[in-house]
Amino acid sequence: MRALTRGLLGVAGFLVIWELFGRSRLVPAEYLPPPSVVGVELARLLGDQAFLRDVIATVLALLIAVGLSAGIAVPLGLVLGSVPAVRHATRAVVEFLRPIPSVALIPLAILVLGIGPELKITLAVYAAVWPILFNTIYALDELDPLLVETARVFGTGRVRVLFSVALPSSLPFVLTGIRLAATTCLVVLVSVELLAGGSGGGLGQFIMDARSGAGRMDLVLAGTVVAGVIGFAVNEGLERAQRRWVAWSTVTGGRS
Amino acid sequence: MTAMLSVADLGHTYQAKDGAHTAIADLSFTVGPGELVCVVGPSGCGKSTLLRTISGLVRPTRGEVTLHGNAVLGVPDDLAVVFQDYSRSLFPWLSVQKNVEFPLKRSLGRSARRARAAEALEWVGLSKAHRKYPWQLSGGMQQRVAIARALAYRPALLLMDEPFASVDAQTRFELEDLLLKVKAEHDTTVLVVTHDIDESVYLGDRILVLSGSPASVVADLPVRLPAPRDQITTRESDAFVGLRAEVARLLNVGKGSGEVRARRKADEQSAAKWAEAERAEVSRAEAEDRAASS
Amino acid sequence: MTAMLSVADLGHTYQAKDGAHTAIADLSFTVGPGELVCVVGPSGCGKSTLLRTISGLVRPTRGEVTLHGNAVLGVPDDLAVVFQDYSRSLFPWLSVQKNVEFPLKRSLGRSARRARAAEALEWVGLSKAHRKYPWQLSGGMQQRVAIARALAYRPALLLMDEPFASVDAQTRFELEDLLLKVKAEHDTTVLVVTHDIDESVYLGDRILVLSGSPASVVADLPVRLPAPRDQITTRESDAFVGLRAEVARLLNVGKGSGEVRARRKADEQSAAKWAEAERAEVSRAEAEDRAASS
Amino acid sequence: MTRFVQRWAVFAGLVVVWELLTWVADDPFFPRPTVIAESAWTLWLSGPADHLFLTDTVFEHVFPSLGRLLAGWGIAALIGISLGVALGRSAAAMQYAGPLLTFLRSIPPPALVPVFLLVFSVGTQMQLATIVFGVLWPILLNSVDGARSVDATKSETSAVFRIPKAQWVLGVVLPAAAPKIFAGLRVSLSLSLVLMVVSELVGTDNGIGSQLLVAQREFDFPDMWAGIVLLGVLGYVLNTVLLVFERRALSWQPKRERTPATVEA
Amino acid sequence: GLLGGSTDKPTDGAAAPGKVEKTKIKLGLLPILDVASVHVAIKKGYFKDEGLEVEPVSIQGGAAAIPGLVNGELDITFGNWVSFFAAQAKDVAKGVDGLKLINDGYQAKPEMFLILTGPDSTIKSPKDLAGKTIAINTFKNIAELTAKATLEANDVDPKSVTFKEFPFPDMQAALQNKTVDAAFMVEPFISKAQRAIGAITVLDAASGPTDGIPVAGYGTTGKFAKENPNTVAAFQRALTKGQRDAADRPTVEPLLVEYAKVDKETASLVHFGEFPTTLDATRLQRVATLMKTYGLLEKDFDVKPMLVAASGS
Ligand SMILES: Nc1ncnc2c1ncn2[C@@H]1O[C@H](COP(=O)(O)OP(=O)(O)OP(=O)(O)O)[C@@H](O)[C@H]1O
Ligand SMILES: Nc1ncnc2c1ncn2[C@@H]1O[C@H](COP(=O)(O)OP(=O)(O)OP(=O)(O)O)[C@@H](O)[C@H]1O
Ligand SMILES: [Mg+2]
Ligand SMILES: [Mg+2]
Repeated sequence: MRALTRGLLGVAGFLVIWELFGRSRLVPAEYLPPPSVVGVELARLLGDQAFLRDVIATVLALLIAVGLSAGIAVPLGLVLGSVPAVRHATRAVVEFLRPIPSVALIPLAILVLGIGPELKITLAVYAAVWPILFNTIYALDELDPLLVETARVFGTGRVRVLFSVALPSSLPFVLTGIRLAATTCLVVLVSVELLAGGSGGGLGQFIMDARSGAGRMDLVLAGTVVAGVIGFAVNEGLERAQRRWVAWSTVTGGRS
Repeated sequence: MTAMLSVADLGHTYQAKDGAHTAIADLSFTVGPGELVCVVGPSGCGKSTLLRTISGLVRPTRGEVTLHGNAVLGVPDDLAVVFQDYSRSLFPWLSVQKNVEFPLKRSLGRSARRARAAEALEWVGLSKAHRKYPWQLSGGMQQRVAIARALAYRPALLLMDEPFASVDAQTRFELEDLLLKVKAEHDTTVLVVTHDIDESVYLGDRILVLSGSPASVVADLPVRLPAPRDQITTRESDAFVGLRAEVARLLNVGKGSGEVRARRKADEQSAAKWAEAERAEVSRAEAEDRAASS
Repeated sequence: MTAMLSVADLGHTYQAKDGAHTAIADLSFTVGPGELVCVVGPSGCGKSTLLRTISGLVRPTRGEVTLHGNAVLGVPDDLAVVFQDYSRSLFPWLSVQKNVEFPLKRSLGRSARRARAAEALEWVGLSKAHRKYPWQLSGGMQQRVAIARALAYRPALLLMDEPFASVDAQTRFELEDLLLKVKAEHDTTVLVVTHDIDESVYLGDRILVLSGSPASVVADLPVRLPAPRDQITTRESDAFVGLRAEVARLLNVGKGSGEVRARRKADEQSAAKWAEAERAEVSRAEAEDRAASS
Repeated sequence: MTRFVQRWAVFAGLVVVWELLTWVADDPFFPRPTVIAESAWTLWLSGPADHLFLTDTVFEHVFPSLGRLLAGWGIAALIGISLGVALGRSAAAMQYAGPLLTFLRSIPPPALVPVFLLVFSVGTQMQLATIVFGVLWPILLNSVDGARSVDATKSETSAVFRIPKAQWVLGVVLPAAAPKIFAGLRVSLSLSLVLMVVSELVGTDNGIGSQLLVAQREFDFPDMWAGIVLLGVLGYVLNTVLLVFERRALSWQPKRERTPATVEA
Repeated sequence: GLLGGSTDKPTDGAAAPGKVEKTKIKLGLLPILDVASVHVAIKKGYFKDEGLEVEPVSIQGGAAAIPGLVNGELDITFGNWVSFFAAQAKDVAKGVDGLKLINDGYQAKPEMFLILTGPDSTIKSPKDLAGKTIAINTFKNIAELTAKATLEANDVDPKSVTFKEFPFPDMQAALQNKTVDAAFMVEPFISKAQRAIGAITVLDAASGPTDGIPVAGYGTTGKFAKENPNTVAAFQRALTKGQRDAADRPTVEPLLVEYAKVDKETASLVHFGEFPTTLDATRLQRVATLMKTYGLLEKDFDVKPMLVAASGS
């Protein structure tokens, strides 16, 4: 509870600074409307069916994308993290692929995937896989060998060691990777909606329309705030899971 | 008696960036089925390394370990280990009970597993802590969880690395008797590394005395004490006292012979030189400081 | 003798999701400057918790610890601890020497630090391992590094939690004598938690016997043995043997009295009930299995 | 050595497969690797000898982009690690700042471009801001996680010996968190290449990203693919350099290779 | 085609009015003024009258639209001529029988492509633009072409000018904080910038050599045109009606507020371009020529084969 009030205080502080900044004559209110203006616009939007449909489209795509990224990256990370040969063999390819920006892939992706939601979900997954993958691999590197040895000595097979020792022990850090990936997914989804259009609606499309039509910054920021809130909600959910599933790590780590 | 476990010409050298370190020089011994062998030897001589090679976690650089007549290449079946670093060998995300159940998953159903775990935890006096997590336990309790886990597994070969180091004297006695009882009941072969000479005599059917680093066998003493041992009467017996003195003497004498002693000598000399050099460096630095400040 | 350390009405209860656990019931004692007090008590009774409260790592839920007459709120100055979980208390990214030097950075220059570390490592017989990393050492060697670190720090108050648990008998003797020597030279006040009754008698100026969980003081025995102690003659003396028996008796007797015993009884009953229920559950499940398969 | 062969054999194999596939498909969107290599050659490596055979394009577009990339990543690393360690060690600070950071993290940079434009007037500054804002998060979050997960016994040891704040942070928290921080740095490094391209969507007339996007719009697919390959090469090289540092920084780790599958080896 | 039910009818331009082959059309659109006519035609039911159901799909410029066309994700798309020609010249759509142009969409008029500066700028005439930085929306596109052509016509060497890419919505801010010296804008941003910061026109980029230059239109693939001649014809007819009606301000203004999210005031101020009702090869060829001049096309390019002449109107 106290954590929540503190968090709200933090956000409130940010809003106050934004409000002051927006109200000061430093920047024209047109480009940076203060939260009071954006808030009114936002409240209006929340009653707007079309806007809500956009939001729902984005949230659904987000959930799918996060699920897919984790589903792909965690097992892959377990394999790459535990079989050095595979890791070395794929390193060149992986390091080559990672820096390729989604933006550059858009036309090719459209060609292959079409303009539907598959496009943005694929691009989001492409971007979000990396933090999970790397966090999984690094967590495995930090795995206490004695835990593995203990399991091996009691006749535990490789696969089970992977899933009942390596995975739980790296779970805290993997979950951090998933939290990172969740917001990465959101950012890419909205950006692709924003840059590629199509993609079956979504928050990004709303922002693009608001921007490219006539530069309605109040609408843009309202949409952005909603993106932030979605990100916060997803992150909070994952943090809850983290607190429940891996309570042990915070105690063994943070006891002081 | 055919050998259950046999260690032949075993040697192990750890490779490190700054030169290799030979932990085990040359070890050969055998252990019969149902035997309890205690291993004693100075700190850092290579006892834990020996257990690691027997359990197949480390491939020895020389020689061979055979179990039931088969060379140990991977981790053999039917083996349990209580590690010296017990606290790190417990899974922090599992409760005490789940930790004990962990190795049983492969072979037993849910309820059988729970019963075994409950039984083993009762043996080591931790029934009431079964729901706690390892970090909520004291050091000695953690060690007992590790012991319970190994016992619940009912291995054919049980390796224990200083298993009672962190428990109080009274509990230690109880655990020693527990080990003897379990061993007798299930005909388990046991190898116990211990620093407590009394314990080695009390527990062992045989005592293996190792030399200082790198380890080699100094003596392999049979313990001829009557079978149902008792903490009070056995420890008071003359045979016990005599053996205890013998082991203590061997451990001191065993601190080096021949080649090994020569090598240790060299090591010590170089170490002494390092300490000497450090000291010289310090005086120099201090002299400089003094010169600078005056 | 004025008290250097005084513990008054100390109590500590750990909070957990599934109920609280009282580790220390009510402890009061004082330690004079330069005194060496040994603390013995059954496993899990709260000794480590006691050391944590004295070192200011844990704020006790009840009572007070005062050091030099000041209440301990944070971690006091001039204090060193050898943790029971020594292997975790070493920094894996520092070499042995750097580990020993680490706490000296605040107060000493580079060369003085190096000299101190070299000296302390020589004391514990690890001169030649000074360049190694903790994971390259055996358990006993790691423990000796932790001891060396604490000694090199030259604290006014030294707290040691089963500091010699992982070293062999011979090394243990040497380290005991080392501790006595260092204590005498630097007039250090020392609190040693140990499970070895002989050790407590040999080392201590006083022995504090604690009851089983939750801890309370069962006895506070002065050790009246001649000052320069000797591993052989002291241990053979009648006074030594008598005291040892006394401590052993107290530890057994101390396993509960009055209220505490009643509470333990209740605990044990509920634990027994759990084990019983588990067993019943198992028979039920097995019966079902049989029914299903037939 | 074998690792080297392993790695490049797989890579070369994939390139060959790609060549064959594109040759069969004969799709203008997917030119053959040989064609791409040719484009790359004319774009970047056909310059005069006194410029090390680098073309003007390299000096006009590649180097400025690289500069911004490294600067952005460096700034993000600095902010991410220091802020992350601070937040990781202070539960209260994390409670205050956590939701706000999550909120900021979820904001898509393209939506903020107008705001950045206002706050950071000049082009490079704005691009830097975009890169920093985008790549900060993996470093920050992983640093928080790393700092938080310092083993309790180690923090107690430091507390007991009254290790001064600076030594505690530099000598205990950072080394303990280092593996996690490096995971973040590695993710971020590649991400900064991505954001370099994104940042060149607006307000530039030079840069790899802007070139790539122009090629894309002009349907000059070999050039566009050459750009993608260049990003891949840069990513690989930068990553390799970072790995060298990482190996050095984490050399204390016992046998980095000892993972579940290799216990017996 | 497998799914198109290949009728193999001769498609020599004017297909006889008949049943449309495909009733549901996915149409790529941008949320800009240029496509007002489509929205008019939808609103007034012109597509419905022809038996067509148009599903607008938001796209982002030609680079995204043409792959969409190629893989059949879009049936018809709006796009600027430069993109269509460049794509055709690079033979990007060779797998689907090239690109076909079916309707003209938008054509420049004076006051529509303006290079603006801030009110306090030292740039007073086109000549002052020499050596300055100008914001344009996309490199190598109609904006750059017309800007270069008109600069040259005003004796300014286009090579001396630095172009920087900014999306239209961001140009006003870039002008105001002097990130750029001038900005190439279109409506409604021109009106907005004039109203909000008092931006001043320096040069009309749709004048002189570029007077009335065609901007954008509607295209499809050769394959689609061949397989669905009636559909294309129907589309052409319906859109032509929309184009015609789009010239009428009162019809268009409320639509702008709706689909382009322009506020009412701005909507009432914007200058519209021309909405041509015929597709004319000579006119479009001007764009191709400009592209050749400024190096966007390597060879001469004939636009005529790309056109699918309208029928029945
Ligand atoms: N991973 C390693 N790398 C390098 N050297 C090692 C490693 N593990 C152990 N050693 C060295 O091998 C020697 C034997 O170690 P081992 O742990 O087997 O000793 P031990 O007999 O178990 O000692 P203790 O009784 O103190 O636990 C020691 O000198 C130690 O420094
Ligand atoms: N963090 C914790 N949370 C909950 N309970 C704890 C925690 N730490 C210790 N305990 C409980 O407190 C009691 C005392 O623990 P402590 O570690 O002080 O025992 P000890 O006397 O040091 O035992 P040992 O000799 O086995 O090390 C134990 O019953 C233990 O379960
Ligand atoms: Mg050992
Ligand atoms: Mg303890």
